[in-house]
Amino acid sequence: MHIMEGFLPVKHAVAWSAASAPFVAYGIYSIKKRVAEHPEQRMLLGVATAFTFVLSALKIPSVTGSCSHPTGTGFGALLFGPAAMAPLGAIVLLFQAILLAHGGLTTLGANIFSMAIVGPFAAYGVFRLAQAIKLPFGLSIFLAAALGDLLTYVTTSVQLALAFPDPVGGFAASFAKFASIFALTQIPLAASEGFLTVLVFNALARY
Amino acid sequence: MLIDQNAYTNRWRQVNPAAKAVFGICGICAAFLAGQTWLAGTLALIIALITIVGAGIPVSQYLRAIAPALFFLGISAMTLLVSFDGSGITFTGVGHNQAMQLCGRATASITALLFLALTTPMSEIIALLRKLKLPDLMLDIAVIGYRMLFVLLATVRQIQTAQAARLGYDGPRHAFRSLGQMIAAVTLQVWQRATALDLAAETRCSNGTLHFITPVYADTGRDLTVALLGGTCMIILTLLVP
Amino acid sequence: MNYSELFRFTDVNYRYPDDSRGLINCSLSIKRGSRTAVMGVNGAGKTTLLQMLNGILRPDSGVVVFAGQPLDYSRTSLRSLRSKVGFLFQNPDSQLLSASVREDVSFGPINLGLGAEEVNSRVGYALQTVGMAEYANRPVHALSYGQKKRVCIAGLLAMQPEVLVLDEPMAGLDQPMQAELEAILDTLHQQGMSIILASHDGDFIYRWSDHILLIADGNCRGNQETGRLSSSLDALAALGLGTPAVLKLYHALLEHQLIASTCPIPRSIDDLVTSIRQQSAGMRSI
Amino acid sequence: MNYSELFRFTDVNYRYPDDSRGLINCSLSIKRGSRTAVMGVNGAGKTTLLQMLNGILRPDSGVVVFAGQPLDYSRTSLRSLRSKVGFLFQNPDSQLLSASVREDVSFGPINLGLGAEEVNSRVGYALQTVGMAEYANRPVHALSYGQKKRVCIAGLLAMQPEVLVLDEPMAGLDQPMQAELEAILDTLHQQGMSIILASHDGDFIYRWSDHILLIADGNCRGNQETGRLSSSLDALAALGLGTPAVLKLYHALLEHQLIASTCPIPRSIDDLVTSIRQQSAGMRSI
Repeated sequence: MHIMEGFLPVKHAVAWSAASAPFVAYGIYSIKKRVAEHPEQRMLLGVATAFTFVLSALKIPSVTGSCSHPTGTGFGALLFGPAAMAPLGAIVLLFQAILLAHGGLTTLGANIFSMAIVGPFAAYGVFRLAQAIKLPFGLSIFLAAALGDLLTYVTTSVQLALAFPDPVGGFAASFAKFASIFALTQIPLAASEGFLTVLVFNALARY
Repeated sequence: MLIDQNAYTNRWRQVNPAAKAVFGICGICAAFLAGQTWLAGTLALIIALITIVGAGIPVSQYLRAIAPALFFLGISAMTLLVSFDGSGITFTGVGHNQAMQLCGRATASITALLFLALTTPMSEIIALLRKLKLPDLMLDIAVIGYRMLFVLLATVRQIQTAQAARLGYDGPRHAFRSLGQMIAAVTLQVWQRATALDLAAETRCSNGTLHFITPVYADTGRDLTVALLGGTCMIILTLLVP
Repeated sequence: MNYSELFRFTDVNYRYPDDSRGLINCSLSIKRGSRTAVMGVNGAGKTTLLQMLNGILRPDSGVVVFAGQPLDYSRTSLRSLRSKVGFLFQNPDSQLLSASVREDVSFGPINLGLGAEEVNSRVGYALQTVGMAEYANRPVHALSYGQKKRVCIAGLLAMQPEVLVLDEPMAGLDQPMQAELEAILDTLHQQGMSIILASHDGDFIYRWSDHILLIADGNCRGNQETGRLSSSLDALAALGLGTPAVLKLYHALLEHQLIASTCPIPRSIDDLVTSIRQQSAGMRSI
Repeated sequence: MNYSELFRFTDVNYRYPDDSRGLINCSLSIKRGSRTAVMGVNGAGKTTLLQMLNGILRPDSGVVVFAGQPLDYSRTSLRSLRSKVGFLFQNPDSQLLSASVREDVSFGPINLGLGAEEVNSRVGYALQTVGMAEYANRPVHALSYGQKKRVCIAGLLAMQPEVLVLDEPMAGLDQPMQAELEAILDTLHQQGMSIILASHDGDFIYRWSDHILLIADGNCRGNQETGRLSSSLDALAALGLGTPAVLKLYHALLEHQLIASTCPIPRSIDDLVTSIRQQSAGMRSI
């Protein structure tokens, strides 16, 4: 779930943009180096951006029977590395804002932070950790994709709770409120995404 | 894609994208400056009318474009209205004011974003960002990304249709399997297509960056002036009302 | 069970979500056991029509009847339709997704919920029929374009359909591959399968089909026997479709009395060559 | 500057990195100003040969000479070659880089370092030539397959090449679109452009080309004038390529003396029909 245009107060919009900027800048720096060594990577990153956009438009059945859209960020981070996902994700979020009115320009920074920074880095970190403690490959992939998805939504809940603290219970109550709406309902969907990502890697391994 | 289609066919297609961006950004600024909900609502109405009447976007398509955002806004606003205080759920006045203000701001802001999105093709937005000196590499990725998303979208639809024709989506178990296979197949295509595009660029004497010609817009001066004037009017209006 | 009418469309209308035209008030009938060719220029609505036959597209209004049963697009109705109507898409790469040929052909039977043994025997038989048995364990991406098309057909045959619907099956195939595919279609037809295909190759359609469905700008122009096509050449021209080359020649030869008016209307250049040879032989024997 | 020999291959060998065969000891010569067709079944090496002409592939051994100059595959030599030899890939979706038609066509000329005014006028002229001027402001994803192909050609023409190399240009196009593309190629050829294309459609090649390069299993079987093809039908059959339909008929008619032996060898069914009509008219006037 993207935070829509105009939803965050000015201070928050600016702050999240400032928080995302160094990651995007570092991401650009890192892909610049890649492209300098392998010029054909320019096209690859472009097609990967398109693919991330298309993935996020897919409907996947959830274990609960409802349908959801995968974030695809975990999958992307595992294929292209988490650093590259910040600039790629930024472009995808810009496309979604302008082509689908999904998300927005003033909330671009906040959405980049949750979807293109926290999600990918969490997925990648979980994967490396799981591999380090010698979990099976499939389980590592599942945990990476599912937790990457889940942490994205936890981040979104934090962002909303910070912007709109509960008049009675403050940040904590507000976080509980948003988390129960966005993150909790996301648990089965995160499991679906994790499961799907495992299937994709299985299929890829067979080629 | 509905918004994309309108971006190419609307009446203001030939207006300089810089002018449209200026007006859209002014609209977003005004949305944030509008203190009162009714004022933000009026602003939203004005911008929507300008888009529909001025750029000639059909009302039905406009509503279809804005509906998902408004639906999300509705749910979020309800969340703000509700409050937990240990003993149970209550409705608070503070939450009510906050929610109303938010609805106004977000609605006005989304109409301003839609103004730009419905009148300006993505290629021209990217070209505009290039003039604003954003990193070439980012914009090259955006150019290819925008071009290829339609190609990949068509591929995904084709594959899913073919799978469905062989009963691949008959029940969630089959659906998961088919989806996994489809994503894996398209993932492999990502590399093949990138290689093919790189080759095609090479054969056209590519020197690395994807530079293109920028279209010449008639009446750029006039359009920019009108956009600036209109945008400033919106901002002043919101500032004048206490 | 054996309806002589396979499909009937009554006033079928369809528009794509992007508002582009699909079919307009289309009514038609397709016979069981026929070789029906849907003929029209690109964008005329051939693919739209074909996709209705497999329930891929659902009419905005109007009725599609399959084997006497109107389609209601429920899950069970679609399941039953799709298990009886195999659909070959134009691009084999969007159909072949598995790593190996065998795995891909088994996709349909597995979705039908068949047991492993049955699936295996069907896969073997289907690959045999299209002459790809020895490629069962090959990776799909190592196949040529024509081989991929044959594997796609095997994937459909493994579901043991009654009808085969093929969208531009000859596109992208060179002459020898086209001949092979035509032979496969002939075999299947002889085994009693109904075959419906779309093509923009007038010469091929004229040679191969027994019924032709003309379509232009989303309008179905009726179903006629292929043998009668020679009397509606003006209609073809009006639709932007050229006259089959063999008919042009036949008429020129007839007009200038170079062949007898008793000469049967040829369906292919080879037919015409044979007729010319026979005619000469006949004259010599007199 | 005006070499009558455009390309010369001497003992060119090429194997793909995955060890599949490309070209074997291929020697050939292509004339400037010709319409040369590379003919062979799928997988014979047509695309490999064409890609050598643009420096996309580099021979493992042997020499490719362009306009009297052996290619040395340095950056400057490739750049100069590619500014003179335009290459049309089979799939337009892997050739078009920008979603904006105008932008895409401008890509080549911008890379040549031309000024904005010159680029603009070239883009306009190129789109005009392929009949796509009114589509300049449309997005590529709203175009049909045939229109995308024409935009690709415009992208090449805007670089003002001397040679156009086209890989299976007719694949996927229906009859009217094929006719349009053929007309575009005719115009370009009349303007002095050399055109080299690969196709597996014998009838089209026989009608259109003035020189034919036969290729089979990576072996180049020499370059011959299309008019002389009728004397090497056995060679065609041996390569798995059918005889052009019109030649089959012509020979049958000739054999049975239904047409005069003075009748010129026809290049298309339409040619033959015309000959028949003229012959009858001639007889009547006597």
